[in-house]
Amino acid sequence: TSNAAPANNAAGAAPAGDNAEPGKPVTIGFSCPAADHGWIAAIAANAQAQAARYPDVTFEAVNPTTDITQQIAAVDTLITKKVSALVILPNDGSQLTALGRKAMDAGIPVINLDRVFDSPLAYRTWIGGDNYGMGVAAGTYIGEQLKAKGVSNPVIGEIAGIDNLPLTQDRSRGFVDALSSYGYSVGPRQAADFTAQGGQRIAANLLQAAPRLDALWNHDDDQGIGVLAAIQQAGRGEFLMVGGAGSANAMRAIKADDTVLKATVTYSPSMASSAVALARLVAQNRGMGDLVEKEVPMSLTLASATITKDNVDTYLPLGFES
Amino acid sequence: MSEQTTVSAEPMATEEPAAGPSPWSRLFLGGVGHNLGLVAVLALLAVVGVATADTFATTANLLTILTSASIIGVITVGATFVIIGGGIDLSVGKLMALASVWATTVATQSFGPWVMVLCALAVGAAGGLLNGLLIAYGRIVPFIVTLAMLISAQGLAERISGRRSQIVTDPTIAAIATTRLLGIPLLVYLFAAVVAIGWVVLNRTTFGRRTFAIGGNPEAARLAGLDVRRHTAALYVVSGLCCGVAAIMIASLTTTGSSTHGTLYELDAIAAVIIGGTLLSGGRGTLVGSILGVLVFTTITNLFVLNNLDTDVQNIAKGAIIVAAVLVQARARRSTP
Amino acid sequence: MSEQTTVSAEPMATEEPAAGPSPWSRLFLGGVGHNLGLVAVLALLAVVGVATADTFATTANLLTILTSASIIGVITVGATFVIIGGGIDLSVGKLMALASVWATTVATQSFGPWVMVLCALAVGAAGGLLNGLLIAYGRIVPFIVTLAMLISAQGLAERISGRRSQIVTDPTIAAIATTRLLGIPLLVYLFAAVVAIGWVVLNRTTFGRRTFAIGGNPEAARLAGLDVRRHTAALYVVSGLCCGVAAIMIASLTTTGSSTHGTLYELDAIAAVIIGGTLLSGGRGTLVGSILGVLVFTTITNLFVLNNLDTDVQNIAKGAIIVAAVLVQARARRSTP
Amino acid sequence: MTSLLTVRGIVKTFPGVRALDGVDLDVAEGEVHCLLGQNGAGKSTLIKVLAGAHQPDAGELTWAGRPVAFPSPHAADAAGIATIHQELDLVPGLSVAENVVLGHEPSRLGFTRLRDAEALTRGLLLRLGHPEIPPRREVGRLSAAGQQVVSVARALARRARLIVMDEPTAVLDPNEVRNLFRVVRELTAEGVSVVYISHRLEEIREIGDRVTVLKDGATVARDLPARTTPTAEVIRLMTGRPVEHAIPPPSAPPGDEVVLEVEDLAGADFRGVSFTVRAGEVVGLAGLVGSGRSEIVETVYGARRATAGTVRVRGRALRTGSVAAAVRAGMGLCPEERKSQGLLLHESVARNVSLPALGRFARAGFLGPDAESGAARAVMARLDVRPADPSRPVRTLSGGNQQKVVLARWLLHGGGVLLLDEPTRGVDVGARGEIYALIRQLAEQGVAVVVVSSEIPEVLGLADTVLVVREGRVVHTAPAAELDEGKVLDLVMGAAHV
Ligand SMILES: Nc1ncnc2c1ncn2[C@@H]1O[C@H](COP(=O)(O)OP(=O)(O)OP(=O)(O)O)[C@@H](O)[C@H]1O
Ligand SMILES: Nc1ncnc2c1ncn2[C@@H]1O[C@H](COP(=O)(O)OP(=O)(O)OP(=O)(O)O)[C@@H](O)[C@H]1O
Ligand SMILES: [Mg+2]
Ligand SMILES: [Mg+2]
Repeated sequence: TSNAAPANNAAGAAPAGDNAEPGKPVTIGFSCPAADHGWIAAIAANAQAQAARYPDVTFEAVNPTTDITQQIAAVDTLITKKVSALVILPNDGSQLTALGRKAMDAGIPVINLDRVFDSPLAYRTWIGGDNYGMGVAAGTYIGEQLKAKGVSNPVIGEIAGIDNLPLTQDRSRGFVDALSSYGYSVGPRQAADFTAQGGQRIAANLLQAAPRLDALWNHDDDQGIGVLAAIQQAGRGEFLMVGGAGSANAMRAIKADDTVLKATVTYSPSMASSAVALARLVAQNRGMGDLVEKEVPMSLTLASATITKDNVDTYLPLGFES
Repeated sequence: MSEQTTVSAEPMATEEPAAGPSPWSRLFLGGVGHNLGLVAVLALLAVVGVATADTFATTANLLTILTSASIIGVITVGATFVIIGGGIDLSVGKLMALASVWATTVATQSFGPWVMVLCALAVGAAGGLLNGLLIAYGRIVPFIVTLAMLISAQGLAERISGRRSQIVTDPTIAAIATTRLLGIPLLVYLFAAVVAIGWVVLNRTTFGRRTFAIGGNPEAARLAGLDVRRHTAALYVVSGLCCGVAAIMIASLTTTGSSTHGTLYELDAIAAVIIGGTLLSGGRGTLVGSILGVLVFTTITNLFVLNNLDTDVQNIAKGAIIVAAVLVQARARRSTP
Repeated sequence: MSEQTTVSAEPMATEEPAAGPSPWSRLFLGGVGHNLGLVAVLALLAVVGVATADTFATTANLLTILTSASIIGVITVGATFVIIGGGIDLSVGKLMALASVWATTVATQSFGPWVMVLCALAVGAAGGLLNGLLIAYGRIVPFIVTLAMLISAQGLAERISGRRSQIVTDPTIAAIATTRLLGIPLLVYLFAAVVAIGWVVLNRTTFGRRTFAIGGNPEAARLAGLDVRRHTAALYVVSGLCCGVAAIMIASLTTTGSSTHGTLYELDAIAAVIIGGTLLSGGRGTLVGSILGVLVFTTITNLFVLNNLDTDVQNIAKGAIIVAAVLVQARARRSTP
Repeated sequence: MTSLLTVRGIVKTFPGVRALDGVDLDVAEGEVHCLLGQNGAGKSTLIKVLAGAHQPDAGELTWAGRPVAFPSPHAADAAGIATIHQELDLVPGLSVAENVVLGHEPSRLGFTRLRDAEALTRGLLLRLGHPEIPPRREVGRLSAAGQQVVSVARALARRARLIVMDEPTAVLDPNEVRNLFRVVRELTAEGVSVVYISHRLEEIREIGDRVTVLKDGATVARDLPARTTPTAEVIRLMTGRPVEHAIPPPSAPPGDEVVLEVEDLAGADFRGVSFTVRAGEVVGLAGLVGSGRSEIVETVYGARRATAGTVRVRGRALRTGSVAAAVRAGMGLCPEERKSQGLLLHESVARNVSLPALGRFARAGFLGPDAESGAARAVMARLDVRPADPSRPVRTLSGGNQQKVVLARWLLHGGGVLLLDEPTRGVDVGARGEIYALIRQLAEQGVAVVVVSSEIPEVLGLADTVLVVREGRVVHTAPAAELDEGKVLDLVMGAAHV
């Protein structure tokens, strides 16, 4: 399986309450995209680590891939093996919908992680982050800060991730909506590619496009390393920057408070731990302990938190390494 | 090493007949015969598969391999024509993506499956034609033209799709990937049909024969009265058409049209063609070899999945296996006359 | 057109002197002269830049363009050697990534900046050497060998880095990207130095001139007593070394070593070399052209960002601009003697 | 005479071919030793062994009294053997000077000293009578003859004790041949030995001292005196049979029907070319190398764009710049550069022969397996292409047979106009006679033939009408019967001839 050694910062919780009791043994199949990014690496590591906490769970992770046809083939093998439940983070939700449907039809509950399938028939429960909310959080933070400084007509830049992904568009939409409630709008907006190299390249050029900036939101802390490098190389510092996702690096920088990065809005890979926990409950026909309902809910949207210098210590353990 | 250097520059041979019973079977065997090395590599991979994964030799898994091979396989058929004809086509993956997006817009889907198929084919052919015209009549090197087409097709596909995966709602198209005849997925039949047509055209028609001539010595072909430019342009249309067919197949398999389809297919297709024994400089090659090349790649991936290897280990191993496969293949070539 | 028809099959000319004062200035002017088309394209892009973005013509922006060009530029220098020598190197981007990862592991960084630089150069050279040996002595086509290297290097880089970006903590390496001399970033000087060395080696040394010979007619080169194999292997080492230099540069620029660096650099580098007038079949080309090709690509990206274009529109336009640039360039070539 | 090089029992096999099968050769110091043999006899293979480019399977070499082996071209070069190979062995993208010094670049610390190289080259070119070739010119831009001169210069630059020349005069005109021979005489006077290969027997007689004859990869006669051995005897040794190598005279006068009309044609380097060819007539184009003859026929054929003028076949004007149109109208061209312009070297003979007529063997575009091999076999038999196997790859055929394959192509296509550019270049005496006979035969069947040749006797012997081309202009047109060799030579040289 991917990242055999559980990462030391793997988010998650030991089972507690009723649900801590071992239930009937279940096998949980897991599939996610191949990691070329700290966030996804953390997803795989967290899922693995969470499963290891349950004595009644056998964890079957298929090898991660970036090729959609490969992921289809891999998940197919899990369906053929008749695992008790599936946790799937698809490369592309739409493209795996048919397969999710097939698993559900075969009686295997599917926990759809993060990138959502097109049809509710294709999953039992969806758990994921709130991309729109992330944009809102970033926009709100920037709005508050600029308002407090009393800036009028601020130049607000945005460096998105891969523009081709729906999640990028959701984030941008939330950002625009939140800013507009302060009467602000987005100035220069460019997309990078979730890599440090792309972040550096786009940021270097974007800083030329905007000789003066008041704020910059960078969607992703991994590419943020490159963005910060470019900012430093250009010798700029007149603006404040907000990150995204919540990497340990970004949190350390926020804590040190020696760069333009003043906050980051989370999109935590801890969701993978929760997804495995949910898969176990669903497979064992249990509900969520603190809820009244006897079943696990249909959908869980995680809130995006804004991490600043003030609360960074609480979140540092959940930060993922780039 | 010695004196062989003089001739070693030509490591490959065409489907040129050795000597055998009927001319038809001769030619077919010729295709396989010159690829004995690749067949050996495939056999070796199969042995490794059986040894390491109990599910490898199941019918279901073999069909999975064939289905995985089908889309890149169809594209490779077109790539084989282009490369034998002395060109190169980097745009295949994104032309397929563009065709898949165009064929699955809400507007197109409202006209039903036939229009979707026609749309995909038309987009593929039009992209190929533009490639072909710029190369043959604009006299720009194929590498640049098709790279530019790759980039532009990607952009256009993003534009049309609004960067979202477009869902295939048409039940007929969606059914292509799920239908089986005699237990074999329809996609595999489609793949086989494209290969068969490609083989006949390449080996049994004047068009195919002229493709070899133009790739082998364009000046001699021109002086023999062939319309080299028109033919060159036509080769890129063939490649584009294959992308159109592949677009329908991938739309059905993934139930989406998306600008993210087909990324890096160009390198995979070219690699399969070359491993299959076609000269990158044109003039010589076999379609059978290219298809074997595709199967080698797909089988490697399948083996990795069955053995649940990490991506990083997969990649390290894949590079080594490719080099080893080509070495085996070259050795086999040299030892057969 | 005139009598040139005889030679018009060869669209490119080397840095062959027209007629001029000293051989040095002759050669250099030759390089630019034959690339007048590209210079015109750059000028055109600059005009568009000034017209559409007020910040385009600032020193800071021009330096940004040069800095962006520096890394892919260094890689393109190596690629030019390989392509003029009749080969191709698809592994450049991922060899750079591997070198950047290796040079920035905690262990390597603990030895200080010189060891990091040495490590990057050694990894690059070793990868290049392996490429070269397999191609020259294993007689496998370069496309396959370097594609396999691309895949394996990617895997190894992922393995070593654990798929995480490794932060550069060494202050000396980190300072490379932030240091300026006379207002110009050190990276630009590095780029200029590599180009200058490459130019001298290619045009003024026996090694360089033999590279042309081996790419232009390997059999003739062999008959002239050159050790074609050793030289071919050496060309890939040169390319690997350039990747090593680029690895240090990108580690400094992004403050990380990462397996995600350099994705698709191989296509960018080859495209720049070809746009710059080097024949993909080898034997003819200019380094100046390749560098102009890199600058065209970097300037296009800069223009897009300054004008805040969407990615999809960027892509559509980029493809069209590339084709247009090559057409302008070809026209200019044909009209100058 | 002391022996410089002794070759004994050399055997060399290629997959499926025994190219050398026991060759003996003795070369003395300061002599011109001629190597004769039919196409495919193994001459080039032998000299590649001497040059270290091929390793023999068996046999011994003795060099200056000591047994040697040449494991690489570098070793032969170091021993003092320089070779001018048959296929042009230059690098087109490098300058003349760089080609001349390739492998021996004057250099300091790895830096080439270009000025030294250029000075050396200038001296050598002057010695070869070609001071007009600039040392900095890119070799690819030189004419074939110019490139041949550079090859010779390169061999001279080595200061070798033995220079091997494989058909150096194939692309040279008489004037340049004379220049080359002068240099060869200077060399031998200095004690340098020369191994000389040519299919032009009169050259052997002029320059050679002794002759060794190869047949089917083996030495059949050694050390014959070059000047006194009767030509017929040499030919009998080479071919194993007596061969009529004279050009057969026409048996009937040409018809009256005008098949090809060229009117006021102009191209990049020629102007005002007009001529007509009647059915059964052979028109010859004589001229110096580079005078523009190839360009004229290629323009007539549509392979180059004409800047003015018309070409009519049987009264119908052809679309300019379209080879396809010319081929449809029944024209065929055997181009000057057989390998690069005429043949698909890796394809079978049948596929080469059928190329222009392919459509004829197809039904709705579909070809049966080996559809055309029967027809190909028939034309091959008519031309006596050996071996008579249509499935053999063309590259394994000898030069003369390759030329016949190109002819066979147009025979099969069967048009009324045939353009032949240097049809006997590099072709041995035996095959040469057969090609002459074939041209005659075609003419008698009513084909209009245009022949370009640098060998004046050939033009005079074959043609009914001769056009003399100089610097892109037709300077004289006359029936062949009214001309003789000296007169034509004067005409082609023009004022330049003193
Ligand atoms: N590299 C090779 N591979 C296979 N066969 C070869 C090779 N080189 C030469 N031969 C064959 O060896 C034989 C001798 O060829 P060679 O070129 O030595 O003849 P030649 O006497 O030089 O003829 P010509 O007068 O036409 O130049 C021919 O049958 C030829 O086809
Ligand atoms: N020394 C030279 N340098 C450059 N170009 C030359 C030279 N000699 C001839 N040419 C070119 O060759 C063309 C004429 O050659 P062409 O081949 O038509 O003549 P030819 O009489 O057939 O001679 P050949 O026997 O070489 O074919 C002209 O376009 C001329 O520019
Ligand atoms: Mg020969
Ligand atoms: Mg000529």
